[in-house]
Amino acid sequence: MSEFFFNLVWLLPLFPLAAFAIIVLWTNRNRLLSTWIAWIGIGLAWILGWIILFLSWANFEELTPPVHGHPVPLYSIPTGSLQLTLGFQVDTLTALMLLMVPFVCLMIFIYSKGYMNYGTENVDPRYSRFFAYISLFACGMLGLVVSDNFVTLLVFWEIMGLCSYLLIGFWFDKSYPDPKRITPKEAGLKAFLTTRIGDVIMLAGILLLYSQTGTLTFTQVFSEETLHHLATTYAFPGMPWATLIALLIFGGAVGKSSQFPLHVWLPDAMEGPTPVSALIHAATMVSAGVYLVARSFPIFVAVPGGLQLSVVAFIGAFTALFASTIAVAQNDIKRVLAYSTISQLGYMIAALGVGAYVAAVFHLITHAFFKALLFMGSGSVIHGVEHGHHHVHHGHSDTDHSDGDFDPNDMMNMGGLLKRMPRTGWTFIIGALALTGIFPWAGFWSKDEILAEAWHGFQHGGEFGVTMGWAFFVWLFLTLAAFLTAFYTGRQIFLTFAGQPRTEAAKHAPESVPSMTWPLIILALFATFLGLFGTPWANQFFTLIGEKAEVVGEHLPHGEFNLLIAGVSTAVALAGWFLGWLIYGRKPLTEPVDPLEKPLGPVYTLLKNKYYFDEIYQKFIINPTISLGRVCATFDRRVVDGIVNAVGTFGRWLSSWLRKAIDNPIVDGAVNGVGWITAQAGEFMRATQTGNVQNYILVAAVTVVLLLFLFLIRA
Amino acid sequence: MSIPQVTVSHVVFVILSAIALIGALGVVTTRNLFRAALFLVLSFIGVAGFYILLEAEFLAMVQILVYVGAIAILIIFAIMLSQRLMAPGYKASNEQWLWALVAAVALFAALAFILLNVGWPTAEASVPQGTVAELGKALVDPDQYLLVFEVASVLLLAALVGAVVIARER
Amino acid sequence: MDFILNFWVEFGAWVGGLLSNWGLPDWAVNLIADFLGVLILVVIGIMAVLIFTPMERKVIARMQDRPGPNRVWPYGLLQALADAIKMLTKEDIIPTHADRALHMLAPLIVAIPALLVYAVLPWGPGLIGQDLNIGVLYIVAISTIHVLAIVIAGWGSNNKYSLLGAFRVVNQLLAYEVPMVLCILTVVLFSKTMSTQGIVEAQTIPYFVTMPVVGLIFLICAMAEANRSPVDLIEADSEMVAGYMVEYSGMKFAMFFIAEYVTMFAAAIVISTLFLGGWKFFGLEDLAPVLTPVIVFAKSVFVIFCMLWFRATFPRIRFDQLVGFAWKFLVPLALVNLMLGALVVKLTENIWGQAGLMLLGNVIVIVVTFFILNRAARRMKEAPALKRIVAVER
Amino acid sequence: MQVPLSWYLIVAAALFCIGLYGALSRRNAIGVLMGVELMLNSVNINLLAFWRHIEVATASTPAALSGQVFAIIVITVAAAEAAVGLALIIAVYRNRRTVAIEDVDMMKL
Repeated sequence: MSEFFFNLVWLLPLFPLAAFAIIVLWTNRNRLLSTWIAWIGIGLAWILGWIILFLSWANFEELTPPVHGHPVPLYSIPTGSLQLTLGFQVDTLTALMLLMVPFVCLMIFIYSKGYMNYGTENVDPRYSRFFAYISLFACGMLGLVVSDNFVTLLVFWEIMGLCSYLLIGFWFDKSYPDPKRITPKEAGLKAFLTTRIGDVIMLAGILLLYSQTGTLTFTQVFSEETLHHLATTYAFPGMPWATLIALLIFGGAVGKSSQFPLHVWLPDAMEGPTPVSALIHAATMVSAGVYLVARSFPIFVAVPGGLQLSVVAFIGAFTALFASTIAVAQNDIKRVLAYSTISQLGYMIAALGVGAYVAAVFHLITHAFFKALLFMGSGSVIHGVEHGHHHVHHGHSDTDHSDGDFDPNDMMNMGGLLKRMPRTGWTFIIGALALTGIFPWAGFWSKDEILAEAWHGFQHGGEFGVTMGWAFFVWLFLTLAAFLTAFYTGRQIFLTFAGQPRTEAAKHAPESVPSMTWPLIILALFATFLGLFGTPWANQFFTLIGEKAEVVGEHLPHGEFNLLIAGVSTAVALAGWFLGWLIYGRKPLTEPVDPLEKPLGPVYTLLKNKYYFDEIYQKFIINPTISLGRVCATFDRRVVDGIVNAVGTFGRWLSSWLRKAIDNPIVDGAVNGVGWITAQAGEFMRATQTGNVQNYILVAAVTVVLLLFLFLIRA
Repeated sequence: MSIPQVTVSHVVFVILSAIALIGALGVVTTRNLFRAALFLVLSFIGVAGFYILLEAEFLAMVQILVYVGAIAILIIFAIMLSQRLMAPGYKASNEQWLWALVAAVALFAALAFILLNVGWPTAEASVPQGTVAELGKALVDPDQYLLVFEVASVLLLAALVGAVVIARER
Repeated sequence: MDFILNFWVEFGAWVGGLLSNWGLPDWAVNLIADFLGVLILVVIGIMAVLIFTPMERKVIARMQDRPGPNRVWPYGLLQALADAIKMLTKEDIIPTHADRALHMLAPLIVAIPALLVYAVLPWGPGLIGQDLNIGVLYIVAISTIHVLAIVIAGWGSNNKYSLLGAFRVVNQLLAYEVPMVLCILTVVLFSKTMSTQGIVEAQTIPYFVTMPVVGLIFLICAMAEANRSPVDLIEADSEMVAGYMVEYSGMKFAMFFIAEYVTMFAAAIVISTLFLGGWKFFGLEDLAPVLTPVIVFAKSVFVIFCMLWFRATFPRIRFDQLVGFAWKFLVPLALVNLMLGALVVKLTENIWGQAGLMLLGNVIVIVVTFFILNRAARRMKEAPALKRIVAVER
Repeated sequence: MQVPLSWYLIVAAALFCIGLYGALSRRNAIGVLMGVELMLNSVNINLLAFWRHIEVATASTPAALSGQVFAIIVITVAAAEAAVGLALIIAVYRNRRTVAIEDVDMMKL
């Protein structure tokens, strides 16, 4: 039974892929049909995925990663003396991802129908293509989670990168009045290139891994002896292979999960359609980095107390805090969420850094649900405001998304939307509660578990030799981040939904269509109750991936409930909410200007400009690169071309001399002579051209006979 | 070479070869093309007899079916279509027939010389039973002759289409 | 008892024993035995004429509501003898400008294949001229020589009707051989052997029951091969005064005449062997092996009766339609059945399962065929008459 | 007692030479075709003779059938060749009212 379904796991990425192919090749014209095909594709994947989830839940003992799992090998490529076997596998980590990925995808697919204005007069002109792209993306994500080796993982990883590029730049023809604002085209390019940096580093890591272990299949790589070998052989003094490879692979995660310093692409990725932001840049793709680290966790902990864990922990914690500070000063509703996504990912990374493997995955799942909810809610809000805008200004007739200087994403243009769009509003608020970790919403449990782990590490040294200092530092940063998270979330809520509408558009914003609101409601349910599966007392997640997991000999830690930490984090969160209310909620602001601007002053501008990271990169990385390229170009034009041309001229001169001296008299003479002889011979021979086939055959036969006789005489 | 002691098969062989060769000679010598075709049939039947003597009954039947039943009939058909050419005083063979004769005889001499001077093995091994079934299996067995079989089918199809296209009235 | 049970085998053994008791050497015994066998078979073939000419004339006459031959004693049963005498006494003409040799040769050749076929027709278990492992193929191969003979006849007697007849032979008989072979292939698919005995033994259910379409196609083709009316366009008296037989008279004509009936009888036996279960008849063959030849004979008489029935019922078809019928209708149908058979054989090994599936498939085929034919007919009705003819000829 | 292989080969050779002569000396295209058919037949005899006397005797597999299969292929090719050849002849006859080969010499300049 379970065997049967496990062996079908390769179907998971195949369903959306088929949908993609069908839509692109045939049904591109028919919008409704394309929609349904995409839905069916992901729906089948969802059903199969959850069947696999429950089956593997039923017998998780023999399916716990890293070294267990049900392999479904496909084929193997001979590489020199080794066989590079590729295939899929089912283990509980995969199963957990399958709890999240296909379901959220399905929700977002359904949502997209409304968001892309299906059936209205301003339906998106590239509607079908959008569904094709997201189907391909779903294929990538599912393939990533079910692949059993680094190669297929990388392949699907890159497929997702491609889809992200295509989807961010989906409205590639869009342009804004102010030149400084980034257009979707540029955003897509930026995202692609930035993640590419991480991918290259990761590829290097994978190649090193292959060269060291001779295999890339998870179960083999994470086996005792391989890890031991990696931990005890040294790349160069003081740096075991394990550490080096772990760091390189982490580079990939940094790129994909947009951790500091490669975080710059994610906020700009918000230029894409909101379902994409929800799907790729909140729920699934960005969490792929975390999944990667979780998946290759054994390598990270192969060397106890190694450099790599500290790096992971530091980057995670720092990103969490850093991003949340930026989020405070953003006015674009989606950018706020983007930065909060970055910081939440920071949470997960930091959790992995302190060895809280289970907590990280737990938070990954819950976060996927409520962040997708939040993004789709914001999308619904934007949608409503846009419609209101059209309604006010030029009726419903306008179809292009770039109209003048009015920005439907700007929270300053909103306000009082809770009355206008209640379903969206309430679900958004639920998501916000989950995000800020208010009891008993999902976020509370996962975030609290992370904090508890960190604290636990601070008190009696973390597992895998995470030093107390690091652990405390991590805990501190994360707690601060929690505070800020609550603050900017509250700010967002109050700015968007509370008070009075600040613009005509907001006044006339309609509630979105059911196909958009129903997914919100369903996700809200999950955001509320999912956490109950991970309560410290009955932690299904720990049962699934923690209990039986033996990472280099030792069991994974199980952070027990810590009332103090829970209290602290809850208090901090409530404080954040309160502050948000104090500033934005108490007296609803009337003119679109942030009250924080005056008191904070330069700090505010610093935050508003994201610490000038883009500018810094522009100045210190991109411009130098370009100028270096210019220098190379000049060198090329001057020196290299000069040499080439010199050679060329010499060759021309030589050849002309040769022609005069040798070619004309001798060679041509010979050629002509041959031609003349041939002509004469032809004149002579044509007598034999009787055109009568039988003569020819006769000649052939006679020849054969003669040759035969010759042969006989010889022998 | 030593003449082996005579058995029925030897007698049959001699008779068959007589039939085949007489038929062949008739084919190339008769002026009347229609009769030549009939001689051809005779020769074919003789060859089929050889096949039976060689314990390849299936091929013998195919020989009769294809050559006698199809090819010979086709030839006769063609002869009937172009019958005017057998007006009296029509020369059957062209100017080079003498050369052709010389070449053919010389070739035969050479071949016969070679064949008689090679020590051929004489097989006493008996053909396994159920060769026909084996043959049928082998022809559609991917490991054996499936490809050949398919190629032959494609060839036949192409020939069919080609023949129709060429011979069709325009 | 044993003697009764496998009577014919015992009988053969007894004859052999008798001969060898006379002190003949083995080879002589075999020779005589074989000779006797051949003789019996040939005589059976020839006797067919004596039996079936009166039968044909009587049956046709009854169907056309007239008495038919009733003078020659009794009920005109000996009509055949009278005919024979009449023919023997006729003058034997060889037209001038005819190719004498060929003209003489044709009647000799024409009878040979018809008689050769009898060598592989089973009359009962172990009761067969020669149980070739390629019996069916042998039948097909031999019957092609028939065509040759007729062509010779048509060409040899220098006459334009004869020549037309010869043309038609090539056209028609070659056309009808294709679906015939396809049908045989279908049968062989199920019986897994080409030996006639094997096919009979493989038929627990007569194949005509399991695959009626194939049986009918084969029947039609057999009638065309034996050029029986309505598909006797080779010698359509009304169009070309007996075609290739125009110039023949007397004994030579008699040869053709005999050959036709021998062929018909052979065809009937072949049909009863391939499709009606040969010498099997609901276990009767096990009770009384003596009767197996009778069973075969009865079945073939039935088949011949059906042929006569056809003849009395249907009018002659126009020639182009006849050939078109073979190429455009019978061949595709037979092909479909062949595919069907292959599918069924692959699907199940169980005989009854195969039978059921094949029957089902045949029913489906019949239904679909009728549907298609209806549409074609409607289209033709709508098309103007001239176009119709063109369409048929194309 | 088998008929020795060489007998078959010699008869085949004779058949081949006769066919060759026919193909070379006939004026009528159909006659040429018949000669070719004769040659093909002789080839088949060789194939089967070798199959019977050598392949069957010295075969590793229980059923050694290359000879027969090859012969079948030759027969197939012969049939195809006859069909196309006769079609050509008929086409030529229709266009030029002749089937004499030496009249069909458009190749000659």
